[in-house]
Amino acid sequence: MSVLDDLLLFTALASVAIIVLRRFAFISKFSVVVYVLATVLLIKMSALGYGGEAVYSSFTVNVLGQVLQWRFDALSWFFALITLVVALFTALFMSGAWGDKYRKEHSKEAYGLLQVALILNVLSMLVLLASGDLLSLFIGWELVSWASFMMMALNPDKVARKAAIKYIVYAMAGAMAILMAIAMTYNMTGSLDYVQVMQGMAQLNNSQIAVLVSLYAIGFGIKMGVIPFHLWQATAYAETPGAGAVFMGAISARMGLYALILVIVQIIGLTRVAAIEIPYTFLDMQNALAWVGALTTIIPTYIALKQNDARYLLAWHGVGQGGYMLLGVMIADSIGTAGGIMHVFNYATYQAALFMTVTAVIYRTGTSNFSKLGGLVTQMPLTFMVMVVSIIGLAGIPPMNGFVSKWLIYRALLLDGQPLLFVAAVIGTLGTILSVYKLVHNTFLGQLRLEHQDVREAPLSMLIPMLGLAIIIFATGVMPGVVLDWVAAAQIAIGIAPVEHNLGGIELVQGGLNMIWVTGVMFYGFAVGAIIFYFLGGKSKHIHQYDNYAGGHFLTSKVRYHYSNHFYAGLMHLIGGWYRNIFIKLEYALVSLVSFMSQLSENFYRSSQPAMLVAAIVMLALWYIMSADGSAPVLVQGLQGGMSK
Amino acid sequence: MRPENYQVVSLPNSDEYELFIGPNHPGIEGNYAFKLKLDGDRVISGKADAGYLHRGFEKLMEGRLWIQNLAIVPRICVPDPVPMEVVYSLTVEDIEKTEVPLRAQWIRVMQLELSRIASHLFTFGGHAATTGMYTPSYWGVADRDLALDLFEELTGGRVYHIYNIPGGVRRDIPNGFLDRLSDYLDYLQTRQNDYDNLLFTNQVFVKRARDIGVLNQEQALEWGVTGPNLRATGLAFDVRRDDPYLIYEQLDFDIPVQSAGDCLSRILVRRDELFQSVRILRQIIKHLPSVKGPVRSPIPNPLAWNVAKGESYCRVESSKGELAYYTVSDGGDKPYRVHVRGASSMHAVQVLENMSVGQRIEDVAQIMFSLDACPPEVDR
Amino acid sequence: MSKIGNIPVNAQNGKKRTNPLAGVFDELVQFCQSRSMFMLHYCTGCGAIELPPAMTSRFDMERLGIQPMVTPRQADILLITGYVSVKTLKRVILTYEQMQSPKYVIGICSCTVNGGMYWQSYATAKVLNEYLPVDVYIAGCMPRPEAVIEGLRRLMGNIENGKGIAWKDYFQRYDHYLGNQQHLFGNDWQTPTDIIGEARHYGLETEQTCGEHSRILEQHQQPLEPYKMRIKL
Amino acid sequence: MTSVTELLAELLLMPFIAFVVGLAMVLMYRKIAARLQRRIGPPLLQPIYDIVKLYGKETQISHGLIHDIGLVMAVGGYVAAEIFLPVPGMDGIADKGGIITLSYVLMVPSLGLALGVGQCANPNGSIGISRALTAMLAYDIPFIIVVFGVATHYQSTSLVGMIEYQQIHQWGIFEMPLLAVAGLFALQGMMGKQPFEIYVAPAEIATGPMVEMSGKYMGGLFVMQTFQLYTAGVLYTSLFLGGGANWFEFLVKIFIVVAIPMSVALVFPRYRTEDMVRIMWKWPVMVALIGIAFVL
Amino acid sequence: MKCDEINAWLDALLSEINEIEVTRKSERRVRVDVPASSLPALLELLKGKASYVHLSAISCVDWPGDEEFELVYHCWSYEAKSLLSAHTRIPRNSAEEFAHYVSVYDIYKPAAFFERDIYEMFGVYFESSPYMEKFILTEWNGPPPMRKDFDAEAYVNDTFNWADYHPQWLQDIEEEGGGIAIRPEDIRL
Repeated sequence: MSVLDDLLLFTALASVAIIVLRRFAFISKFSVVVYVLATVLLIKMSALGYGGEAVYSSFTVNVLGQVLQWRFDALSWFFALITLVVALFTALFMSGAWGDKYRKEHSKEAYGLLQVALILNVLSMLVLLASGDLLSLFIGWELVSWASFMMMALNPDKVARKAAIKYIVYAMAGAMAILMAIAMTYNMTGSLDYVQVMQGMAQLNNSQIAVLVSLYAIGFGIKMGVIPFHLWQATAYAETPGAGAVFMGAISARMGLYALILVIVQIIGLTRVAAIEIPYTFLDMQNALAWVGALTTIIPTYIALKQNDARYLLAWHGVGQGGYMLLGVMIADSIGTAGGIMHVFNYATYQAALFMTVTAVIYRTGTSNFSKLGGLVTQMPLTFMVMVVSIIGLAGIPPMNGFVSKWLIYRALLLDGQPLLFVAAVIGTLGTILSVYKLVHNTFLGQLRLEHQDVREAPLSMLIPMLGLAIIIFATGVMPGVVLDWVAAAQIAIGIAPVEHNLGGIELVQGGLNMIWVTGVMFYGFAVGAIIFYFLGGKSKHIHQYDNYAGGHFLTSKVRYHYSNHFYAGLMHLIGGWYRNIFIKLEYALVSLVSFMSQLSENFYRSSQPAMLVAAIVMLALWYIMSADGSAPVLVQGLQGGMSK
Repeated sequence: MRPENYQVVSLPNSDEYELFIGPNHPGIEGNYAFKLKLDGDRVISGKADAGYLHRGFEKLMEGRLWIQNLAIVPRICVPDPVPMEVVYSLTVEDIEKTEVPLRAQWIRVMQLELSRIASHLFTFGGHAATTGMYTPSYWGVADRDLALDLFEELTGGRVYHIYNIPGGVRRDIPNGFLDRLSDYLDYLQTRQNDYDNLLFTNQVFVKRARDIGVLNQEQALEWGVTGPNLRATGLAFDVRRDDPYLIYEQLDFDIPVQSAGDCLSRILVRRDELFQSVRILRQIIKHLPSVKGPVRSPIPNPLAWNVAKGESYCRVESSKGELAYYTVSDGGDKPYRVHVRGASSMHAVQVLENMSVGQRIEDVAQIMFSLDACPPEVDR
Repeated sequence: MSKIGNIPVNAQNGKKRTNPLAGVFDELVQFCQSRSMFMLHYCTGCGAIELPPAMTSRFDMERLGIQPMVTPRQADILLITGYVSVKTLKRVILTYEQMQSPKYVIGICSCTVNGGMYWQSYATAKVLNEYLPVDVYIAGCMPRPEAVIEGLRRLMGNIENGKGIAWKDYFQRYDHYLGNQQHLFGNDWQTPTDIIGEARHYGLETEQTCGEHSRILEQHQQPLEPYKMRIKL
Repeated sequence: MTSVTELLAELLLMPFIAFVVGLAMVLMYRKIAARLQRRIGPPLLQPIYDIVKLYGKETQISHGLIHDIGLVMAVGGYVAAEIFLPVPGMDGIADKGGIITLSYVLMVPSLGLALGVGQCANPNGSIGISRALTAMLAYDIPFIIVVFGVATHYQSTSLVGMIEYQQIHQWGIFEMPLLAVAGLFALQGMMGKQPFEIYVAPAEIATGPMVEMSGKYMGGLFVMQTFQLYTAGVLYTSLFLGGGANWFEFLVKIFIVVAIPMSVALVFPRYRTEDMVRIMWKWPVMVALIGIAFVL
Repeated sequence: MKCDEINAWLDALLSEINEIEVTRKSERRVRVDVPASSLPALLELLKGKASYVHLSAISCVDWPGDEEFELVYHCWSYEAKSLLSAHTRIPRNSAEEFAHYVSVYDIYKPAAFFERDIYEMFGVYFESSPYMEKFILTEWNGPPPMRKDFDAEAYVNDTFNWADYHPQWLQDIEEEGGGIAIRPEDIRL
């Protein structure tokens, strides 16, 4: 038995145990123990993170002459580490006061189901990450989809249910695309095993690769929520019950990125992807994917800017940050890929922390609506601190970890000579800064509402995971080398030159980055600032918020003296007109098309002579395919090519 | 006022918030307040809050002699005090049926126009400063100061002159005054180009001011808008020409009109008016030496002067708009009642409240300054 | 010891400096305070019309380091330019209390001295230094820009010589000022600024800070306590 | 490799020089304004009087800890940023960060100030910050394109490397005139002068972020302003004017660079927010993109 | 339309209303005395039919001897270029209970400002006027100050203290050689 067997078996058994024991009060402590043990098991494989050999499971299944197998390589290990750490923090977060309140507000059963959904999600993600061939990948994929669906469907709210249904429809469509792609891959290369497929890919022509890449990209991209498949994600994640949102928001969608890296970068290879020219454009397929990534950073980020609810704002950011990862990976050099992969880790830490802070605010005040919050900093200072640390990370400002991964991506774009992508990435970052300030201002700063005067700090059970994550965000920001080690190992695993790094960042002849120095100097600066502030000036007195400049008027509690709605009104006068909901319209069009088609087919079967009509249509189709010459659409060519093998 | 209670009332759940422009705010003209309710940067409603400058002038005047009141009337509108003196004198003369000597009338018109120039120069600077350009206000105030020097020479006071009295003006103009006035006008005309380049044709300023705070002619008439603000909507109405007083009928001047009714047209109307005033003053410089005679008709002992019983409503065109006094005398040594219809009493309150709805916070101050409201006229 | 009105003001109160260098430092700060005065942009009355000329190109107050500031927090000088109506006086007091010490009040125009020509007006307050400690009065109706600048120079001289300490009087004899304010505005008068708390915080409290009038204040309402940043799980 | 003592000296000296030069720049701005407005202007030591006065205030208000920390971050962020900016004879740690790091470190003061102002519970301040961040969005896009072009041209993100290159070859302004023009636009926005001054806008929002700043808080902002002017000048000089071989040349260059936006500022009103963003995204971005096309 | 035509027409119009007394003071000034009951109808006609679209002012005069308030509506016609002052008298109540009259806000929008002013200063309540609340005198608790029976001087002497005319600072100035040249008590009229 390998360690991987232990891990998977342990998680599976733990899932069964949690399902059985879900109604007991000790379930929350129990689940924490489970994740701790699972993490320990994972750490036993930590050699993977430093360039160790892949760990194979001893358990295999034979299907259709294919051996289904499971294995962990450096990339899987990296993702699994993030998954388990986030799950651990989530379990810790929901084990205490939050869980009690959730039990009270809903039911013991509901809380138990949340725990079940969490462990099932973890299990299915581990299975997915451990997949050793395309079929097991697909199995893992389906498991993840349904586990996520379960998590989302736990919220009985109408909006949440609708979002969950929407998600599963999207996920099924994506699964179909993946299944089709896997079938075609099998057809073309005769195997499902990664190594064999990789070899088989070399013999395929460009159009076949193009079809495969498109299908895989669509299938995995739907899970990641890349443009134009981004519509399901934000609502679904935002409406997931508090702690669930922490987990889902932080890591769930990244499974799509994992599969994408695995299939497109590792198996197909970006050089092949880059060789495919897209007709009528200047782009090749790799560039096109990079642009998809860039647009995914911009559009959801600016949608986030318009949100008036903290959870939605964060969830939209989750979509947007996925774009950076895709962009980084698609730059295809060692720095860019490192940035993309590292961003997964960084993102998971601060997104989890942010969702936790927002959940803590909801726990204390009962709302995450910006119009009903404000001024909570005096009441919840530690939560505020965690949020500030995390938003600095999210905005990619030194010295937090988000800066490092974004720096790597920028640097790669610079070296690659991609001005437009660079600008797109910067636009995304600036949009992020704007919206995170809106988040922190409207929740914690400004005027404290009267009904929140007695709000207390979040309970300890919620604070500990939040503070733990904040420490991780800062520590990996100062010493990005820790994470870069793992990233480099993952890069080797997917066949890309590892990034050359040291503890403080990377060394480059044309200007590197050393976060230890940067942080040191920044803290030196803050120290100077503090000396100037505290020793050169006199003492100051804290005053009440009504003792405030109001043009000479007296402020009273009747006056709402807090700017929160339409926070970037000036900007919105310019770009407000650009929010045309074009994707939502597209989605509607698609929905109505599908319902029209189904109506049509329904009528068709009710018509008088269905058999004759079927025959006629088949004849027509056959005639069309026979008469098709070289100018037939790419898809048909690809199919033909696949069939001729 | 104690802020009634700091603890009790819960905040409404709406997104609207309040912002206070004034009284201690650079976006307000004088000691006045404008309370805004906003959603984002859009004004939901505006509420004027006056009374900070209330001194009870009308009550004060009932307690003082007819002649004493001359000392306090100019204080009702600080930037443009001369029309106040003139219109008060006009009402008293109207009640008493006093003839004003022709020369005094010419001198009065000279003062009125010079005061108009000073007031407009002041307004340009204020308007430009609300859009962030401070240089015109420095220039404008400095150029206005030269006009104040002329006033000082003429009357002895820089700001408050108390030069007009019922029956004429206090004394004749000093020697060489007209030459210095002429020099000043020359100087102003050399500055015209500078002001045009800096302010009136400055593309950024035009962009800021055009189509902001539009007041069309129907609205303007409905809300009782007068003066340059009315002329900016396209109606060529001027009390000086349509209800002439003093010797305006003998003067040749145009009434500048703009049609758009926005902030830009209002400031352009004032700019044109300023140079029309220069034109009027040039005519006065030409004609005044030929008008001989006394500058005041004799009035009885001012400390025991019982003005005849009667009432009078007189109007003049001040730089802000139509300024009127309604004076009632019961035949005593003090006015029985004086009602001041401040030129900006409409502009600063109802018109502003109506115009600000739907505007953006960026433009509120500009609209206020473009209306050239003078708060003490509202408060009195 | 210096005198404001007939009331002695103890200049030493509130200073607990023993370091000999502190003396030099204090003089430097006093010099800079006299050379850099930010005046509040608040036109309380008609005298404000002579401030633009004094500030702008012709008389150019910036030569003396005086420049206008927008909010009371930023400003050092409160220019009361003329009569203060009761409505304005409340705002003036609010604004004065929101300014940060050392702060100076200059009463411009005769109306601030004794009501001026509005002596019989029911709406204006007559003697400004009953309600606020006034550093310098500039009489005249209205004083010319030269006079305003001369008054400001006088204030500069006072500050440089350490005589510009009227603001301490407000803390030290708050009860007196509060009493006059209550006489005019009624007993339920209260501003959001907690003057007594500030006097204690900065060590400026004397036995005259609290008294019968401040007890009336407390009867009506407790002063506004700031929200403490607290970690209460 | 700088020795430890040298580095320590630089850590102290670079912010100090920045402060002193910045003070002179503030004075220059006020003098230029005075001359344009036909007056004399403040005495020579006025900026230092102001700052000493503000720090010498005996009472000052704070709206809470974040208000204080915001100011510490605002000043401290700039102090740190100065050490990333190479000046003649002193490189600080410019080789450890480069221009991308610098431009992100420069966001720290804005963020700190934003947090501090946020706690003041004053909508004027919040509106100001929302406008300031929008302004940042507006001018950073042309600025970042310029940075991209410059970095591509010099094949380096290190400011030290760029300056060396320019001193050996030719000034960047001659090699990349279009980028230099776009950079000047961005500089105007970065310095927050008219016509891109909407976030202060005294007549609308009572100086926005500064609304509740008193005493040493305001003093901190004055200090920050000196750093801001200095940083803008030095950054532009390093990118386009070849830094400085010696201090005299360097100072002349940065003062000239800073004087241009200052003079422009005094004859324009401020744009509204959306006009500002529009104009920033239109002309400088277009010019910069054409400039990049030449560079690539 | 010519001014003369309007004037002629106006005369015809005015002759239709009962109990009205028209005085032509000059070419451009018309005084009309009208009973309180007919005033709104008169203004309606003036605005609707005779082009008097501009309400210049509403003045109120207190006649305590007659126990009456006199309200004067000054209307201006841009076309006829004449100003018509409509005088009317309404009964005067004590300061505690307001005198009542109807608002002409629905005819002339500017009336709102003047009516509010009269409401504050004289205590005349205008029915259906939109802003019958304190505006200028929000901090004033006394009787309507413009009434003749409110003695401002007595109120001032009761409420305010007067400054000492020879205070310490003046003595300081005198020590420096300055001071007041003519003392207030030395001034004779």
